[in-house]
Amino acid sequence: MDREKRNHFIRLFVAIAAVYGIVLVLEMTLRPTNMLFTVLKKGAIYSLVAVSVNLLNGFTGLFSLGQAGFMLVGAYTYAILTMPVAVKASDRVYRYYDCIVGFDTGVFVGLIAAGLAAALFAFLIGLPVLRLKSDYLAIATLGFAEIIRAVFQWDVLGPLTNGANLLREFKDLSRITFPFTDIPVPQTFFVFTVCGICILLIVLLINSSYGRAFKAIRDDEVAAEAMGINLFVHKELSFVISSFFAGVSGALLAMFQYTVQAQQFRSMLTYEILLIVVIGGIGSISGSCIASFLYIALSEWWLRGLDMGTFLGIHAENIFRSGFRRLVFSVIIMVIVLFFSRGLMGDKELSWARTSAWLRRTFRKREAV
Amino acid sequence: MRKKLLVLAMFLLSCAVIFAGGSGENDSTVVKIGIFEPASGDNGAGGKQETLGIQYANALTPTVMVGDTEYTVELVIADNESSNDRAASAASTLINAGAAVVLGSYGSGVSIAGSDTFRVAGVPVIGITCTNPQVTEGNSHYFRICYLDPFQGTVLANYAYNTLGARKVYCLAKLGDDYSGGLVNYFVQQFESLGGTVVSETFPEGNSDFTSYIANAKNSGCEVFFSPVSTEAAQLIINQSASQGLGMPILAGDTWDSNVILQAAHGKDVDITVTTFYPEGADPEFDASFKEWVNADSTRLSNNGGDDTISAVTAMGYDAYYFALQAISNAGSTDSADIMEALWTTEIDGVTGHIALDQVNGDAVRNTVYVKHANTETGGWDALPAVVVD
Amino acid sequence: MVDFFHQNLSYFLSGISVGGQYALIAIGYTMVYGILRLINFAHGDVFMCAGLIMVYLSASLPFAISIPLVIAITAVLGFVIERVAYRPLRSAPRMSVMISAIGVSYLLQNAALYFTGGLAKVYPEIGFLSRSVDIWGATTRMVTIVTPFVTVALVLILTFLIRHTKIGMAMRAVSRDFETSQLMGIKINRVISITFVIGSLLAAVASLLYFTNYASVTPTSGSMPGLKAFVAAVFGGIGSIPGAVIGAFIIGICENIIKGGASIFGIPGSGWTTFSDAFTFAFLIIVLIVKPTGLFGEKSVDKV
Amino acid sequence: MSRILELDSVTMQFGGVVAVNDLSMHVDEGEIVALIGPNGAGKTTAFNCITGVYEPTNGAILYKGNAIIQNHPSGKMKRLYAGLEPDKFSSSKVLNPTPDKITKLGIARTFQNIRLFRSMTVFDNVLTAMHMRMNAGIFSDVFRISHAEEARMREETEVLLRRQSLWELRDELATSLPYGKQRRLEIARALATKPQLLLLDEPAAGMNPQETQELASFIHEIKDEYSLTVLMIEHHMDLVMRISDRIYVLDFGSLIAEGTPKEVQSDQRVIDAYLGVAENV
Repeated sequence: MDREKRNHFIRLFVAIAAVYGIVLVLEMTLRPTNMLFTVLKKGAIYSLVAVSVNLLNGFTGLFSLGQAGFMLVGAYTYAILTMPVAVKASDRVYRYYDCIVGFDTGVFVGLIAAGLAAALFAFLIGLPVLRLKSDYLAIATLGFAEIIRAVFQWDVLGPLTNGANLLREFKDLSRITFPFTDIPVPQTFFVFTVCGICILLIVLLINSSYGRAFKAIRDDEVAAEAMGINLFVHKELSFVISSFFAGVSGALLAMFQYTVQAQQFRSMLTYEILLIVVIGGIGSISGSCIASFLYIALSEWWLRGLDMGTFLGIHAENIFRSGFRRLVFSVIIMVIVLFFSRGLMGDKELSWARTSAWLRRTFRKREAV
Repeated sequence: MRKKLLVLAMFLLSCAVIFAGGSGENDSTVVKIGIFEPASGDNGAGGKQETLGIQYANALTPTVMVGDTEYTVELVIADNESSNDRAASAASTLINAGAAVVLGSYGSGVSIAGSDTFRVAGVPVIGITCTNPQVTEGNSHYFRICYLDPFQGTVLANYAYNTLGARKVYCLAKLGDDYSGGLVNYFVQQFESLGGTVVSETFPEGNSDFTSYIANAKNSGCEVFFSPVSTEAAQLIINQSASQGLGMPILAGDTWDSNVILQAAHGKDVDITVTTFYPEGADPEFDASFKEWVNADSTRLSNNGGDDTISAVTAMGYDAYYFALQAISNAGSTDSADIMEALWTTEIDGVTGHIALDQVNGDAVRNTVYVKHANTETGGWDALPAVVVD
Repeated sequence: MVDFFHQNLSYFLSGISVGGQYALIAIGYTMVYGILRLINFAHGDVFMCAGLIMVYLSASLPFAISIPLVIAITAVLGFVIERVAYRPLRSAPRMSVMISAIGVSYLLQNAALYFTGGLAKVYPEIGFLSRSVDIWGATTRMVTIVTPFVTVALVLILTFLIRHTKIGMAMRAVSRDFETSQLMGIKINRVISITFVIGSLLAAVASLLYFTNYASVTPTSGSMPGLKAFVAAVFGGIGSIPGAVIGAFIIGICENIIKGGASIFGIPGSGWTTFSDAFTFAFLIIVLIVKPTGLFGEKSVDKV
Repeated sequence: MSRILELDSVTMQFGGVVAVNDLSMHVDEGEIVALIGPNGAGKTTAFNCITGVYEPTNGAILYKGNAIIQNHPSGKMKRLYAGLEPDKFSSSKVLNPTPDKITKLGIARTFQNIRLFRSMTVFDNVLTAMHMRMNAGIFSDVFRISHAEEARMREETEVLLRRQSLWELRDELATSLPYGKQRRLEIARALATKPQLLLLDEPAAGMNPQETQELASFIHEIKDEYSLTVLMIEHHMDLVMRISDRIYVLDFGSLIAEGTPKEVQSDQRVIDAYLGVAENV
């Protein structure tokens, strides 16, 4: 039993180390403008937010549609905090940066502050909202996300949020260096590290006693309550923690895009993430990760040709014109939703045993044929 | 079983795409020019017209001499969907496709949003009609061949105050849109310094009910309605102000110089004046041959908004293409860094006038703003005297 | 008071008119939710599609043919969506169905994006409705005046149908208790299909009124009205038709009053209009917290 | 013997339906008390009032002499059922704790229609019920600082499962167990919260005579082993008569009889109202 467990951990560790190794090697060898890195970076960021949604929707059974709002809070907090004082103070025409925050922080402080700010918002929003049930909770959180967006676009807060305009020149991915040096941190590796740590924390949480309490609430609220689990406290915990990581991923998204604007965090973003979670399988962490990489790769990379006239070597400008990619993409999504309604992974996790069993089965079948 | 099929399909697709993408890239006598323009969303109409200008120029001059070698110019188009959050990924698509220099974009917001992606990759970009100062300010890779909003805003404010005689103006911008927000801002600065007052409002994304804004303008006793917004919103504003009897002139910037506006205003009781980069008729030769080219193909015609009116952005796109070619041949290389270097000193005489860049931010030195008035009977533009500022 | 009303008449007029249009959309949401407990996210996009279909049809057909045709096609669209995207998931968890609804919404928007080439389409002018009229000093379109009457008339007809016909009875039974009514021999699938058809019919009528007023159709035209109508449905107590209608009118009017805030109340600042959408949600959240079942919703007790 | 639970004029009203009407009863420490009555008599509603699932319209519930649920006779609905002695509720405070707080006091329950955690194994079902008494915050739990606490909980779960002879089934999905085992697991899960008062809602429902037999001795065993007091709702008359010390009979929400099994059996009202009805069904 114990040996099996230890082997399992060793395998897991090796697999994860291998992934990071490959990322590092790719980053050293390939051109940095390669589309692969865009996909990897954005995929990792989406993995984090998908896993945080999964914690809430999949493991605690709270149907929340507010993730975009918390990402926004995180992104803005990060951008405002890490924007160099010189930029904030610069005398630019047309209301760019007369920022009232008179200091700037490093990347890590910024990331953590982003998470904390989102968590604080979640805490306050959770107080009234988490007493609502299923659909009503979904609508109320969706509404709060929209309200957050409006508040951040509000003119009066302009000195803090730059009104509804873009924020830029904060410490984005191209500006991070190793502490005390000028050596830039490999971008993809950095994103992978931050997301990896965050996801690891979520996994630890899910497998802890609190995680079991969350699952109990998902399975049966009445029974959970009768077993002494305080519904409100645990729901609020899950909500706040999930939002913390949504905030961090929002900050990472801002770093990745170089610029950030409240407009982007519409409910469509939440839907997108929810789709990823469902495609990966509700209640499966590895499913969410795999699905977000696939999702990003498909929408940003593999299907791009559909928009640009040539796809898989076929050239047809009249069919493959702007918008076709998204049409095909949404058809793929519908097919997955309808025919694979349990997602890629169901509620199972990717594991060595399962993969090898799957491979064995596949090969045996092939041999038989 | 289903799942296996799915996994297999994904795998095949990914392989196919990766290999397809990898082949045919390294043709040594091809130089790629990226087109970073919206083909959908708010600014889709304008982006398509700008792209048409570039494509037309490319059809006329598909090659460029670099040193002694003749290179074929290949256009790579990525749709930034008029959306700031899609801009970065459209930009990386262009970079990944190997564009040596990029043209675009229509709309300042997407240009600013995509700018850093190009900066990191070291690819120079030539802004065609993005007028917000932020696009080029403080960087060395973004250039621009049009005038700027402080200039345009000042001209518009002077026009409203002096020519139209207005003392109170209603300004409407889109929330979070750098173009309209910026232009309104400069307009207000100048108008107030002239002694006028303004009522300024913004409308949120996805809004299509402008009746209340129009009522606000009427109720607050304004004399001019200034709304330099996207053509998408412009159609709605024209329509609703006609039916609500706005009763005051509408003033707008370069985005409104589009046949979309003409079509919306046709036969309606509205008074629209816009400033622009190029008036149709300024270069009859260009006009005639472009019209012929557009009419030859139904897709082009529909991309131009269904008729052969020439928008200023088309002419600007046309000039931008030649400006880029000039820079490439000046650089004597197809390398992005060399082109970036050469751009600072590139000059051409285009259909929209002489184009040379200042040495501060890489903005065009322009001193002429053309003014047009929509003729609601004929559905065309009437040129008003151009404003030249020294 | 009269003076105040007179001065700001145009805000109220557009509020009432947009409220009526929201109401017609909201009915579709509320009926579907009442029966399937599904937030049909695609409903707003069905509304948008109706607008686009009208644009394309009216290009070649006279209004006398194209208008009924639009309504019919939209009804078919609603029927097909239910058949293809929701029925196979009848026994799946509710979240899957909701995701499917989001997927359909995404699909319709992207299809519209592809076929329109991403550009706004100009909605045809329907002679009588597009005419400008003067009412008590405020100039507006005929459609603004017509909308509330059309809405009320349709709601009355619908209420009659639900009260007094066999299918209406079946609908009420199904919304009360899904499983039991199935046992009682009600053909659930037929009832659901008819619900979707009715919802889409009303959405098509709403699109005629709405787009005549605002004149242009884009792929995302449906999402905001859809969301607002949905809020109206929740506000009125989801499942209740009069609730949805009253909620829609309240939201329509409030929204326009806020947009006119600076002028109506003399409060300066451009920040107001930023909140015209957010207000709708703030309003909704307050209602949800104070009275979670909305104005006319029925309270349900969890069985333990 | 001290009072462990006392219900004082508890009334529960849903709209116009009075599910429990002015119910007063008590349970002494160490007793096994049964609550019987025909279907819809309000027994489960009474349970839900005690465990805080419902907020009683009126009345008070005392645990070990302290009021845990108490409704002051004010407000629209409550005035109606203030009973004859509104002065009895002297305190102006309204106590209405959530079910988890009641469980923490030491009252655990099972459910009529078994409510196990569907997605969890047998082992995890019981382990989850230990969460309430866990002695660690979320940080030390997530970062595994408190792994000793986790180990203790696992150990206790093992003991409990072995005792219920469910240990062999520990890795099975809870809902895949046969019916009788599920009932047993539900009791084990309730015991994991370390209760002093155990409320059993129809523990023998759906069991055959032999299983019922086993259940009777099982209840006795756990009662002694964990020094419990048991209050149960049951329909199996022979089980009720055999193990309970006292019986309360409810009909249409009102108490119609109470006493030892013998007394109740011979009570004419019970025979009329309850047994008579039961036979007809």
